[in-house]
Amino acid sequence: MSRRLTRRFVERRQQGRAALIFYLAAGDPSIALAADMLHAVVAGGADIIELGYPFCDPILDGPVIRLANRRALDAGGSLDATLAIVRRFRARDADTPIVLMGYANPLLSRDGAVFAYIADAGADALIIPDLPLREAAALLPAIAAAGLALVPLVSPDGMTDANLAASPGVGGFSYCVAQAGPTGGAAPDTGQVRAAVAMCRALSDRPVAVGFGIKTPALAAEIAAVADGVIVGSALVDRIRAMGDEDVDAAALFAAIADFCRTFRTAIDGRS
Amino acid sequence: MSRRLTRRFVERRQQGRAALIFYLAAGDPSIALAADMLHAVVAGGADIIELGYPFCDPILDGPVIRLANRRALDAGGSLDATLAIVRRFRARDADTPIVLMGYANPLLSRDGAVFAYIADAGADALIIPDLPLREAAALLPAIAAAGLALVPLVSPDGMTDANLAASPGVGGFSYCVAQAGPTGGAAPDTGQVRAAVAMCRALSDRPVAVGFGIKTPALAAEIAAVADGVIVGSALVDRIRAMGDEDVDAAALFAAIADFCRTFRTAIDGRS
Amino acid sequence: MVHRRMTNQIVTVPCHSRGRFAGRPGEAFGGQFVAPILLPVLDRLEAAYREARADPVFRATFDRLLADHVGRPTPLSLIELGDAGAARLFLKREDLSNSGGSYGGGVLGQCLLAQRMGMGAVVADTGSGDHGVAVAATASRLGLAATIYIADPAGRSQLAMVDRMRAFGATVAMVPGEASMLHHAMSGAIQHWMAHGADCLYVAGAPIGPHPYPTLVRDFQAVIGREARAQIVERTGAPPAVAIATMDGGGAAVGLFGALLDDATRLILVEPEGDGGSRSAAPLSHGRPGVLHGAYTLLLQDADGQLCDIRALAPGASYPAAGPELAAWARAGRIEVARIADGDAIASLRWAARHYGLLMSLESAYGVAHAQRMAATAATGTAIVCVLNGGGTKDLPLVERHG
Amino acid sequence: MVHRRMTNQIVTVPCHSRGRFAGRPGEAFGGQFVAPILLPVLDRLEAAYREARADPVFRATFDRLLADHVGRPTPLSLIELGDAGAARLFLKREDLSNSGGSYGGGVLGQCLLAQRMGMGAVVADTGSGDHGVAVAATASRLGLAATIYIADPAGRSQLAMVDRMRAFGATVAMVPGEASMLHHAMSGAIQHWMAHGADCLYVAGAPIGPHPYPTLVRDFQAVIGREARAQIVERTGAPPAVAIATMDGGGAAVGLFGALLDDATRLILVEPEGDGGSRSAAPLSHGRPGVLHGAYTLLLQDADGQLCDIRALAPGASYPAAGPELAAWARAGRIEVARIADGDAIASLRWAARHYGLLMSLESAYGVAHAQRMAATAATGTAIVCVLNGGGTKDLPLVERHG
Ligand SMILES: Cc1ncc(COP(=O)(O)O)c(C=O)c1O
Ligand SMILES: Cc1ncc(COP(=O)(O)O)c(C=O)c1O
Repeated sequence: MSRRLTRRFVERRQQGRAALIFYLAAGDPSIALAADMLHAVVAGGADIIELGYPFCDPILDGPVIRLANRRALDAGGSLDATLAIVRRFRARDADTPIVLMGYANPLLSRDGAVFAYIADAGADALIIPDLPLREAAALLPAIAAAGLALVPLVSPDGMTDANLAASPGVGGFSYCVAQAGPTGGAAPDTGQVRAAVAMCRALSDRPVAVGFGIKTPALAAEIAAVADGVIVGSALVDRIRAMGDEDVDAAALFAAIADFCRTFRTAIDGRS
Repeated sequence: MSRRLTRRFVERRQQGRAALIFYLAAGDPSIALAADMLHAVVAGGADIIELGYPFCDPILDGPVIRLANRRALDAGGSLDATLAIVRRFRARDADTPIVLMGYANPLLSRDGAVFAYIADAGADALIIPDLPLREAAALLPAIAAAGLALVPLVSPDGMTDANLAASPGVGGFSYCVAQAGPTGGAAPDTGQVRAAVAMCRALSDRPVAVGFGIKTPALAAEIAAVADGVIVGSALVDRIRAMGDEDVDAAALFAAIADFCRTFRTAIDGRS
Repeated sequence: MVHRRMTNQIVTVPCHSRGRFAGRPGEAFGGQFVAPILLPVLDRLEAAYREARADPVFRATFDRLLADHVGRPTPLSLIELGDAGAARLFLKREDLSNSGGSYGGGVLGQCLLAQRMGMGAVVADTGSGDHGVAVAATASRLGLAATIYIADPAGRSQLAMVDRMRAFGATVAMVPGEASMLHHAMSGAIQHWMAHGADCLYVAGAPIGPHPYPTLVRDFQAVIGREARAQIVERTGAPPAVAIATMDGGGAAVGLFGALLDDATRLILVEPEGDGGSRSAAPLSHGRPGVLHGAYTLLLQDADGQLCDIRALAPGASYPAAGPELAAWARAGRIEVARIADGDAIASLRWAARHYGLLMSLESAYGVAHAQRMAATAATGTAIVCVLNGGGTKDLPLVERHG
Repeated sequence: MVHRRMTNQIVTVPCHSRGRFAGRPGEAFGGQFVAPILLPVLDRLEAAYREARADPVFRATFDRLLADHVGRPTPLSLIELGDAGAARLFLKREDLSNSGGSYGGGVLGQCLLAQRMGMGAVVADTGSGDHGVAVAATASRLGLAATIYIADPAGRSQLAMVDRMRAFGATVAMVPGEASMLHHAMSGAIQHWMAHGADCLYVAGAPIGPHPYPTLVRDFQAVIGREARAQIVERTGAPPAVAIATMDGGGAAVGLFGALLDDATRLILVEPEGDGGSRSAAPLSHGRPGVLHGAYTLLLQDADGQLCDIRALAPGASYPAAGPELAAWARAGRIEVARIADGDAIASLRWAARHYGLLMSLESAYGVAHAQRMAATAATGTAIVCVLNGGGTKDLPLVERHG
C-alpha cells in the first residue's frame, strides 16, 4: 500500500528528519535469514526498506550489487521467494514500508495479477529501473488498482516523460539518481545533488530521496540536509557480504548489521 | 679431360669388372683433409670419383647429402675450394677420373672461362642435375672446348632431349637414374634397373652407370652385373658423417673409409 | 497463488507508438525498456536518424563507404551440389568484406550517426569477435574512439580477434569469468554507454536493444538483401525461392530478409538447437515474451523470468533473445523458423571446407546445414540463398575440439 | 685465376625458344633448369595449357570459378588522404577473396590444368601461408588431393593458417628447422613433385620456377589487373597514372602489371629493403643473374653462387629470386623498382589500421608505404593503384614484436 510509504515521509518531515532507506537483495546471503535481516536493518534505524528481487542481469548495478543478485539467486531467490520474505516480515512489522526493487522481466513474464499479488504480500511500491514511464504507461492502471506506486527515477540531467509523472500509479517519492554510472560508483558531488534535488522538487511535490554512490555516514548526512530521503545500497550489501566471510551466528550477524545501519542513522539525525 | 674417364670405362670393361664410383661432398668434413679423403676412397677401390662442389639448395638430394653440402659450406667449401682440392689430389693421382657434380648456379654465375678453369684443375667431366641438355645446349661448345664432358642423366621413364645427346660436349657415360625421388632413397628394384640400363644402351653406345639408392655392397653387386658402373653416394657420405662423431685421428679415418669402400669393391668383383 | 504458468503474458503489453513490431494479434514487440538516463540519448538518436535518412549527403556518404570501406558488394557463390537434379545453392559472402563479417552496413550506419550527432566515441559488445572488429575498423575510418566489450577470450583464435581490434586502435575490455556469453559482454557495453551517453554511442551488432536500434540495424543492413536479390535475379531471372539465415543475433538475417519481404520467397531463420540442453540458442522456438536489454521480445527464460544460461557452441550465437522485429515476423508467420543441432552444423562446416574449399563461421553453418537439407528435396533448379555471416578460421579450434 | 667478379655472366646465356623473357640486349631470363625427370612433365603441362587456352569450355569454367570459388571481382577501395590537393590512392583488395590472398586466379588455373591432365593431386609451398590456403581450398573444390610444404611454423598466426589448410583436407608437411625461409619450403615441394610427377602437379604461387610456370601464373593472375584497370577507368575515366605492387614472389605484381603494359601507367615494383642487412629481399635491386628452382633470373647470391640467407620480416617475402619475367621487365626498363625498409612498411601497416580500419598483410605494406610516399608529392588527383596481397591478421604478432 503506497499510503504507508507516503505516511512515513510525512512523519519524518514532521520530525525534521530525513528518511533513511537501505537497499538489500532478497535472499542474500540466505532465504531463511532474510526476514530477520530486514528486522535488523529496521532495528538499526531504517525508515524504509528497498528490497531487491534478484535478476541475473542487473544492468543498472555495479559489481557489489551484481554479485549480491547472483548470491541471492544461488540461494534460491526469485520474485516468489522475495514476496514470501515480505509476508514473513509483515507478520512482525506492519509499519516499515517496503519498496520492491528489481528489473522488468521477472514482472513482465508473469500474468496480469502480478501487481495484486505483490500488494497482497505487503509491499508498498516498485522501483523498476528498466521500466521508464513511457513503457510503464500501459501498466499503471493495474499498479494503481493494486494500491501500489511506481517510483519515478529522475536522472541527473532531467526527467524524460515528465508528462507521465502525474499519472495514477506513479508515486511514493521521486528517486533522484545522483550520478550517471551504475550503482556503487564514486561519491556524488554534493553541489550537483543539491541542484538535482531542486529539479525534482520543481517537477513534483513528492518527497525526494537521493541514491547511488552514498557509501559513508558522513556523505549520507550531507545529502540528508538537502533531501527528504537518503538511499544506501552497495555499502550495506558489501557489509553483508563481508559478514558472510566471518564465522558468526545469526544473532551476531543481525547485531552487526543493525550497528552498521545505526552509524548512518546517527549521522543523519545529527545533521538534519 | 673426359678421355681419362672414357679410358677408365674401357679398361674396366676389358677386365670384365664394373666401374665403382663414389660420390662425396668436397670439404666434408674438412677442406684440409679433403684430398687425402679422395686418396682413401681410391685406396678402397674406387674407379672414379664423383666430387660434389657444395650448394646451399641441392634440390635433387635427400637429407644425407643435403646435410653434407651444408657441412662442406660451413667448412669453407665452394667451387674454388673444390677445384683446389682437385689440384691437390691430382698431384699424387693422375689416373683416377674425377667427375665434378653440383648445381647449375655456382657455374652459371661465373664468367665464360669457368669450364677451362675446371679442366685446368684436373677434373674430367660434369654432372649438373639442374642443367638438362636443352638448357646446356648453348654451353656445350665451351664444355667441349675445355676437354670436359657433360654427363647426361637418363630418368627411369626415358630421355627427354634425346636429340641433343650426341652433341659434342655431352659424354663420359650415361647416368642411369634408378628411381624418381631424391638421392638416398629406398633401394631400387633390380628388374627396373635392368630395363633402364637396356634403355640407356639403346639410346647410345656410352657406358652406363647406375646411381640413386644403392646403399649396400649386395645391391651394388646386383647392379654391377647389369651395368658398366655403380654409383654410391649417401652410403659413403653417411659413413663419413658417422666417423665425424668418433674421436679418431686422420690416419684412422682414412683407413676406415678405405675399408668401407672396399666392402663394395669386393662385393662387385665377386659378381661381375 | 502459483505464478509458474509459461503462457499468458500480461495482456496489456506495454505499448507506445514508436519502435513496435506486431506479432500475433495483440502482440507488439520492441520498445525502450531502459534506464531513464538513456531515454534522451535514444530520442536524440531517433531524431538524428530521421534527419539523416532524408539527407542525400548522408546517404551518399553511406553508399561510398559501403564500397570503399566495407568492400561491398560482396560476392554471391554458387555451390554445385553434384547431382544434376539438384537445387542451386547460392551463398552470400559476407565473410568477404573488410572486417570479415556480416556487420559492415549496420556498423557503418550507426558510426556515421554517432559522427553526425557530434559524438567522439562508440562502444559495442562482441561474442565471436566479428562485430567488435567491424566496429573497431569503422571507428578507425571515421576517427571515432572505440571501446569493445568481450567475454574474457580463451582460445588463440579469439585472441587474434582482440589483436585485430587493438590494431585498429580500439580499447578492448574483457568481461571476466563468464565463459563466452555474449549477453554479459552486452551488459558491460551498455553500462559503459550509460556512463558516457553524451559523447558515446552504443553500436548494436544485431537488431536488438531498445528502439531505434532494431530499426537502424535493419535499415542499414538491408544492403545485404538488396545485393543478394539483384545478384540472384541477374543469374536466375527471378528472386530466390528460399532465403536462409542463421539466428546469431539476427543482423545478417534481418538484412537478407528485409529486402525480400515483398517477394514470394520463403524466408527461413535457423536457430542453433545445440545439443538439446543448455546449448540451445533458439529463442524463437523455445522462448516466451519478456524484456532484455531494452526490448520486449522472445527470450529464453525460466518461470521466474531469469535468463537461461546459454552456452552455445558458436560464440556469436549465445544471445538468449531474438530481435523484436524478427520475433514479430516469426509470430506473424512471415518467416519460418527451423532448428539445427550442433553436430549437423559442424558436419556442414566440414563439408563445405572439404568439398568446396570454403571455410565458413560456425554461426553460418547452422543456416547452411538447413539449406543442404532443403536442397536435397527441393525441385530441380530451385534457387536457395543462404547468407554466410563470417569466415571460419576463428572457429577451427572449436570444431577440432568437437571431435 | 680469381673468379670473384660480380658482373660478366657467362656471355652465351643458355637460350632455347620457349619461356624466355628478354631483359637487356642479349639477356634472356627464364628457361627450364630442372632435373631431366621433370622435363616430360613440363612439356605435358605446356601442351595442356596451349590446348586449354584455346578451349572455350576451359575458359568458361575458369571464369565461372573465379566468381563462384575465388569470389571475384574483388573490390577497389579509395583511401581518402585527407588533404584536398592529394593524389587518389586506390587499393585493389585481393585480401577480400575466398582464401584471403592474391593467389586465387593463378592457383585456380593451375589446378584446372592438373585436372585436365588427369592428375589427382597437387603440391605447393607456402611462406606466409596465403598461397598454401589458396591451393588447399581450390584443390578441395576440384576434388584434388593437396600437399603443402611450409617452414615449421612458429607463431600462433601461422598455426591458424595450417589449421585452415587442414580443414580443406590438405596434408601439411612442415620443413623443419629452417626459420621462415620460403625457398626451403619450395625445395621440399619440388622434391615431392619430382617423386610424383605423373599424378601430381606443382602449383606455383609466383611467376617463378621453370617454363611454363611464369607464363601460366602471369596469364591466370592477369584478372587482377584487368579488374583493377576497368574499375579505375570506371571511377576516374582513365587508366591509373601509377600502379604499385610489392615484390613478394610477384604473383600479384605480374597480375596487376600484365594488364597495364600497353597503358602509359608507371609500373612500380617495391622490394623489401629489410633493415639493410640479411633482411633485404630485393633481388631486382641487388641480385645478379643465376639459376634457382628452374629459372635463370636475378638472384640474391654471393660470389660463389650460394643463395643469400634471407630472413625477411614478412614471411611471404623471403624468396631470394625474382620471377624471370619481372626481372626482364625491370632490366628492360618497363617497370621501375623501388625499395622500402621494414620500419616504413610497419608504419604504413599501422597507419592504415589506425586511420582507415584496414588491416593489410605486411607483404602488402611495402607497396602501400611507397604509394603513400608518392601520393605526398604527386599532382592533385593523380590516380595511384596499389594491390593488397592479403590480410594482416597473421602478421600482428610480428608487428607487435617489431615494437
Ligand atoms: C537498482 C539500485 N541499486 C542500488 C541502489 C543503491 O545505490 P548504491 O549502491 O550506489 O548505494 C539503488 C538504490 O536504490 C537502486 O535502486
Ligand atoms: C646429385 C647426386 N647425389 C647423390 C648421388 C648418389 O645417390 P645416393 O645418395 O642415393 O647413393 C648422386 C650420384 O651421383 C648424385 O649425382
